[in-house]
Amino acid sequence: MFLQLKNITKRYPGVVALNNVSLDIHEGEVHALVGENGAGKSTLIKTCTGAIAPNEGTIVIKGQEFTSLTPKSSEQMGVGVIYQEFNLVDELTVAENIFLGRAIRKGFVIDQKAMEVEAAKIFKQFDIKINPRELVGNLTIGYQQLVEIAKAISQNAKLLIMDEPSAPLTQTEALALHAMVEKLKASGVTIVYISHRMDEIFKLCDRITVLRDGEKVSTINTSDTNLDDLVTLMVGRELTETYPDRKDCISDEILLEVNNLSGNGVNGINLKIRRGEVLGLAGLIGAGRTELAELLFGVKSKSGGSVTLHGNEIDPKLPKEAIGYGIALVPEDRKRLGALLDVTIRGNICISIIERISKFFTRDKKEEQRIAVHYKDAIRIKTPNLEQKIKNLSGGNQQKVIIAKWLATEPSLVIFDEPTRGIDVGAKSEIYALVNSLVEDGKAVLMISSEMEEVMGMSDRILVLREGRITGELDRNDFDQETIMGFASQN
Amino acid sequence: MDNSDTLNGAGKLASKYAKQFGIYIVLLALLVFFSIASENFLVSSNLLNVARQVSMMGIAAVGFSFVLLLGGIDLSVGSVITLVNIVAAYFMVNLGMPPFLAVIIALALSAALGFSNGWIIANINMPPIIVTLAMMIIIEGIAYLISGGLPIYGFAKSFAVIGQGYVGPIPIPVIIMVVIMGLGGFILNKTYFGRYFYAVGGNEEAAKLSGIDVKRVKYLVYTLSGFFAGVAGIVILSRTNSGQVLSGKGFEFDVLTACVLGGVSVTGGVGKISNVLAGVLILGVLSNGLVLLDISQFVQMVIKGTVLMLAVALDCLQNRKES
Amino acid sequence: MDNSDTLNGAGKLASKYAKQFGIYIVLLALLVFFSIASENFLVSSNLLNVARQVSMMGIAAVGFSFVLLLGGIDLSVGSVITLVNIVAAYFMVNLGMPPFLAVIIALALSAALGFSNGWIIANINMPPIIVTLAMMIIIEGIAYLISGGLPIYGFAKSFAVIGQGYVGPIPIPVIIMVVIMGLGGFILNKTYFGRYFYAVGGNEEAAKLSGIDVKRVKYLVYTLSGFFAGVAGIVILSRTNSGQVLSGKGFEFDVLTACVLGGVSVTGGVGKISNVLAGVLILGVLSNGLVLLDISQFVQMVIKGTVLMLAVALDCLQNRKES
Amino acid sequence: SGNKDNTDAGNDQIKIGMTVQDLSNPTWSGYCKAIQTKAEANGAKMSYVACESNVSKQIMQIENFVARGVDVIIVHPADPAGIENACKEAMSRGVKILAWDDDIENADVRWLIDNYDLGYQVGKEASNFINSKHGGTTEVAILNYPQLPVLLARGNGIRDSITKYAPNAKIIAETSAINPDEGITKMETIFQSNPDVKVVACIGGGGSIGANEAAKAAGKNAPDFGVFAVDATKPELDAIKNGEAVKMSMIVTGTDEDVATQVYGFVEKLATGVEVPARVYRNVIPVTAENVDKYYTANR
Ligand SMILES: Nc1ncnc2c1ncn2[C@@H]1O[C@H](COP(=O)(O)OP(=O)(O)OP(=O)(O)O)[C@@H](O)[C@H]1O
Ligand SMILES: Nc1ncnc2c1ncn2[C@@H]1O[C@H](COP(=O)(O)OP(=O)(O)OP(=O)(O)O)[C@@H](O)[C@H]1O
Ligand SMILES: [Mg+2]
Ligand SMILES: [Mg+2]
Repeated sequence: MFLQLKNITKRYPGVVALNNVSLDIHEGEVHALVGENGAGKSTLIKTCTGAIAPNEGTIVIKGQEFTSLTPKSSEQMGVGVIYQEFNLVDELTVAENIFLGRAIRKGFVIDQKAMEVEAAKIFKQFDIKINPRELVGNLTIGYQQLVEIAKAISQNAKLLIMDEPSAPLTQTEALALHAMVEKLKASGVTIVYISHRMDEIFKLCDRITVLRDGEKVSTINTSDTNLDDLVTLMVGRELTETYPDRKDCISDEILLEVNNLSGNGVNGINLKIRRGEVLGLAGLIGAGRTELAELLFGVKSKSGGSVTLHGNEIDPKLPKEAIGYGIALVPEDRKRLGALLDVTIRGNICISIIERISKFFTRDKKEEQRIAVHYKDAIRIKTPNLEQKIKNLSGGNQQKVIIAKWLATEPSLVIFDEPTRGIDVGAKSEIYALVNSLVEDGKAVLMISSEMEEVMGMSDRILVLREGRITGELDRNDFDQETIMGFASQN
Repeated sequence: MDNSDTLNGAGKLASKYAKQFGIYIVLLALLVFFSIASENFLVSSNLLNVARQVSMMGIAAVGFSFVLLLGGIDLSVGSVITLVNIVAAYFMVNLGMPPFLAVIIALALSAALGFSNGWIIANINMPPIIVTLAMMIIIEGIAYLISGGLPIYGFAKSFAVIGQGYVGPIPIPVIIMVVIMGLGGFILNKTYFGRYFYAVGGNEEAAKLSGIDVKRVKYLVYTLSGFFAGVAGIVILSRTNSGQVLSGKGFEFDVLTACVLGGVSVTGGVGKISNVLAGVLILGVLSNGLVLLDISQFVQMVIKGTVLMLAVALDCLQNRKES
Repeated sequence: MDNSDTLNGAGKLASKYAKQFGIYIVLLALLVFFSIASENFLVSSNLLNVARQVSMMGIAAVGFSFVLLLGGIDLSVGSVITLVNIVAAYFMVNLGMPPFLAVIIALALSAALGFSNGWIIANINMPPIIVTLAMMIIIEGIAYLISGGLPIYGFAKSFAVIGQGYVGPIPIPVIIMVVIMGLGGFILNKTYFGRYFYAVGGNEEAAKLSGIDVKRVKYLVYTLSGFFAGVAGIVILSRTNSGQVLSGKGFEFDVLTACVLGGVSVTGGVGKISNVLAGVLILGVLSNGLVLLDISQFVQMVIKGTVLMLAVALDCLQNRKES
Repeated sequence: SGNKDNTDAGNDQIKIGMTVQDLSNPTWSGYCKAIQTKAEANGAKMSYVACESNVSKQIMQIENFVARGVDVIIVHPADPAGIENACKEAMSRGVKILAWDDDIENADVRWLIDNYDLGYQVGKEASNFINSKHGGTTEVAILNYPQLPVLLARGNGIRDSITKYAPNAKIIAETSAINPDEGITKMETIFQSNPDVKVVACIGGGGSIGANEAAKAAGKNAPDFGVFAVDATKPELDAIKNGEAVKMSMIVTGTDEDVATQVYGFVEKLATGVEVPARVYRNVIPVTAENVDKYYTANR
């Protein structure tokens, strides 16, 4: 037994994040932690690393009992961790980040060279191409995640905790990560693995612990369960199919036409979306999908080509103008780009329309309230109170609030950029249902996703991007993972 | 979860009230203390005095708290006051302009200076503290250049009304302050662009993607800050009846202190005008009360610094407990 | 991808050099300009003068840039200088202490004041600008209380050496500055805790979770800021031979300006000492050169403000292009 | 005036409030302290504040003194025109006003000094030195402070008088210096451009002390090098005594005690309703090596 949690309770003002949770982690196993958004997974592992102190309960590591751990002491006990939020310092080099807090030094003086050499060794071991002297801020998200992993490995951790390590990764990068996990396991490292991606849970993990609303539901052997049962344990009810059916609602009317669009890292893009259609955009990270969305939404300006909406050529210079044309963008980074965390749910839902519904600059609060209530009910945002700040909601509900904000603008084209990243299975299927109802309503949807299953499950048609260009187009009947990967990574 | 949320709601509410009233409790405590300690304090003429004394700060604090809400700062407030003083005085005295016209021009100038701050901050992406510091130095230099360092005085009698007149027993500067604070509260709570201040201050990137023209919000906020500073400058000019190169010196720190005492966060996104008023009044009451008690000016400095430190510390500790 | 990364790397490198030298190019341009415009400028004794005049600012700028790296600010720097002036003078003159002891005590005091700033900022979680503003007001009050506003002077002859002496042709303050800047550079680049400044300034949460004692880093940085301000205060005292309540007034803004000119970001995480030196020198050369050219004081203000604005704007535009 | 229903023993005690421009200036902190000492010795109560040359602040201080119920306010105006109304209001509430240095309308006594004339006297002394030591031709630097109106006038007086009485002297620099540090910095720079400068005339003691230190450091501490100034602060007197560069500093009225005696005399008369002249002019005395011992006993 490597790690034992005994009766852990963690309370935040008004929330019991963990309620009397006990858990054993066996030496050498890969142990999955699953549950809905807000179930308490991250909180639980933070108590193991000393990032937060539980209100009650004890933690036993290798037989040694702790009531108050610190990040330092857990590290000394051989616990390494990759947190859900990035914990890198952009301003420091890769090597310095890997050795942050444990710099190789002589007296007060650090030894940069030695750290670079050590870092290079780790990268070599796992076949990663990163320059240890590069500043972390200059790396893409995928590479940053690899640095995080290298950082945890460099501690020679006996227990490695990974909180949604694959969330920011594309399929290929995720596969590399899986290989790494298996290598580590083979070398005797114990692993706790948190993920919302069910496929990797079943692929990698020996045992699974399910949390729901801060309580442990059960711990089971992977071999004793299947997807449906696990999902039922997680959400506490039976879930109908993941990708709900939708009526065939594609009309002949072309809503958006893009001709030879260039700029912001994309080149010569041609595409058409019809009313009632879900067009999927697949590709690896860095393929230029978000960049394309930014051009359409007026975040960045184009350098050439044209965009036609409803038959009129448009050239939005600001998101504000794009919204005016009836375009909406649900951005990929919810916390950084989507939510006004300190503002209420109502405020968030109404922020894009308050100007429109104001009279003589003065807000119409009744109307704001009506709209907020309407969308809360329509897409079932789980909150007793619209005056809650959005930061107090779970990830899935935050995402719904942001979608509600866009629905309130009554758009004709909705762009979803990684709409279900870090969102639990239950909330996922609700968001899919929402996408369906949008297209059934005669709107068009452009859906960017790095989850292969998701693009294939939801799209009527898929465009594949690579290095800023469209490299392939597939109709629903031709959808095939291999083909798409081929387009995305061909040379 | 529903249950805990309600609990949460109730706890938040209580804590919200404590927070909302916290600053008023400090103010009340000061009022009670000085009323007991000095017989000259709780006299209507003295209280009106205090109100008049703080009114300039109160006027400028409205624009300043907008800037803080946006996560910025405006160190040029004091120098704008100075320049408005000098320019309005110059126009009235040296160019013989009627007061009304001189005031309009000076206010337009102050708004333009504020706009310049906003423009540079929004377009060059420079840190507000640097932009407004540089602006402060430049504006001060210009004020000295225009006036040659000499006071400019000898205005029409009518001009003195703004700063020295009364409506009934109420000094006109106090009325101006109340109107502008009301306007500030209205902008923040009732207009859509007031909401934008919070949104941009809370998360600029998200605000932009939500369809807010962030640059325009910045132009507006810094323009308002300049403009309200200009109004304060005109009141000061009329009150002192003489254009002075030092009239605004250091004013920005008094205003910053008042806003922060009033619970406006210097990191943006949090604050409300009604509490800023309390912050302004605390500073005024302290200044007045300590003089009434005959506390030496040096000790006064120590006390004021300590009150600022303690009041904000209290606020921070409370916030920390809350989250 | 590898390919574009390399390209990216090369571009970065070029731009990095441009940035690194940018500030030196400004400095060089000023040097060339003043050398041509005034025959008295490019004279070794004048250049040594400039070096001596900026040395106090340079000394204080080391601690100040640490604070900025951490994402903080230290408005109390000027007041610490003032208090160190008054206290050291008081100990030497009124208590008859030997200079050496008085200096040690005054420096310990300055470090203690810096530590207090750090402690409050780290533990109460108050915004640095408020903590150090309140501290500034309090310290100034105390300096007035000790001295009654009167200058204190009449030190032992030996004390004058620190500020007025020479080693060969080099003024001692310049040597002190060079040593402290060297020390600052060493701390930032070579020591593990120096790297912590960047880590905490860049991402405090990450630093904390990596086992860095963030509070201790804050204590250290603010203590160093106080201490170096104290050293600057001692040099000023020895140079003027008289303890004055105004000796540090407004100094923090000169130091802030120097650091920012030297490319230290006010939002934390970015900056290096060698460029701060250039920033300090630019300010010194400007002050000296403009006087040599007999430019009026008022025009000087406008020029200085404009240089600050333009230099930082350039830096920001360059950064923006880069990203 | 004030609230006389006070049950304290000293209910007839005279209460005085004094507001000056700047207490960081030793001249003013010296005067204030001396007057306070004098007042307390006579059983009166006196408190003083500085407005940092900011009129609005001074108006506020006057209002607050009135609210406190003082009998007499001594005001050293940040700006004469600016405080008229506040003084008028104070007088209408029965408070007496003593205006220091400025001839304002709303005051009971005006204790006057003509800053232009004061500067003029400094210039005259400097000119005498130029004429006797340098045959009327040398280079002269003026350390002024145009940022403050009164000092601007003083600086102008210095310049005009040197131009008149030493017409062949060359004024090679006019630059501002209010405190010793600025004085040193500016003089160092001037020594660079004009190493032959022999005379420095300053609007105040801060600049002159700085110039003195700079001259010492530059090895120019000779009998033919002269610094002339106003204020007669102790460091200046020290320098005069020790035969350093400072050769003369103007003292107004006399020592701090002299000032306090005169001022408190007016205050007592005002408070007790005794007639005082509306305008009193102060005399200016140059302090040089000859008479320095007489003033050296001053407490600052
Ligand atoms: N610092 C905090 N203050 C208040 N509440 C918190 C805090 N951190 C977490 N919570 C709450 O505790 C609960 C558990 O959160 P946690 O982050 O552990 O969920 P999770 O299972 O990791 O969810 P996800 O899958 O979205 O990452 C949530 O209700 C969350 O809102
Ligand atoms: N559109 C918005 N943008 C930013 N913040 C908002 C927005 N709407 C609401 N909020 C936040 O929600 C809180 C309450 O908002 P709002 O003022 O609309 O509510 P209210 O109940 O009508 O209150 P009041 O009567 O004080 O205006 C505010 O303090 C603000 O922080
Ligand atoms: Mg989590
Ligand atoms: Mg993307």
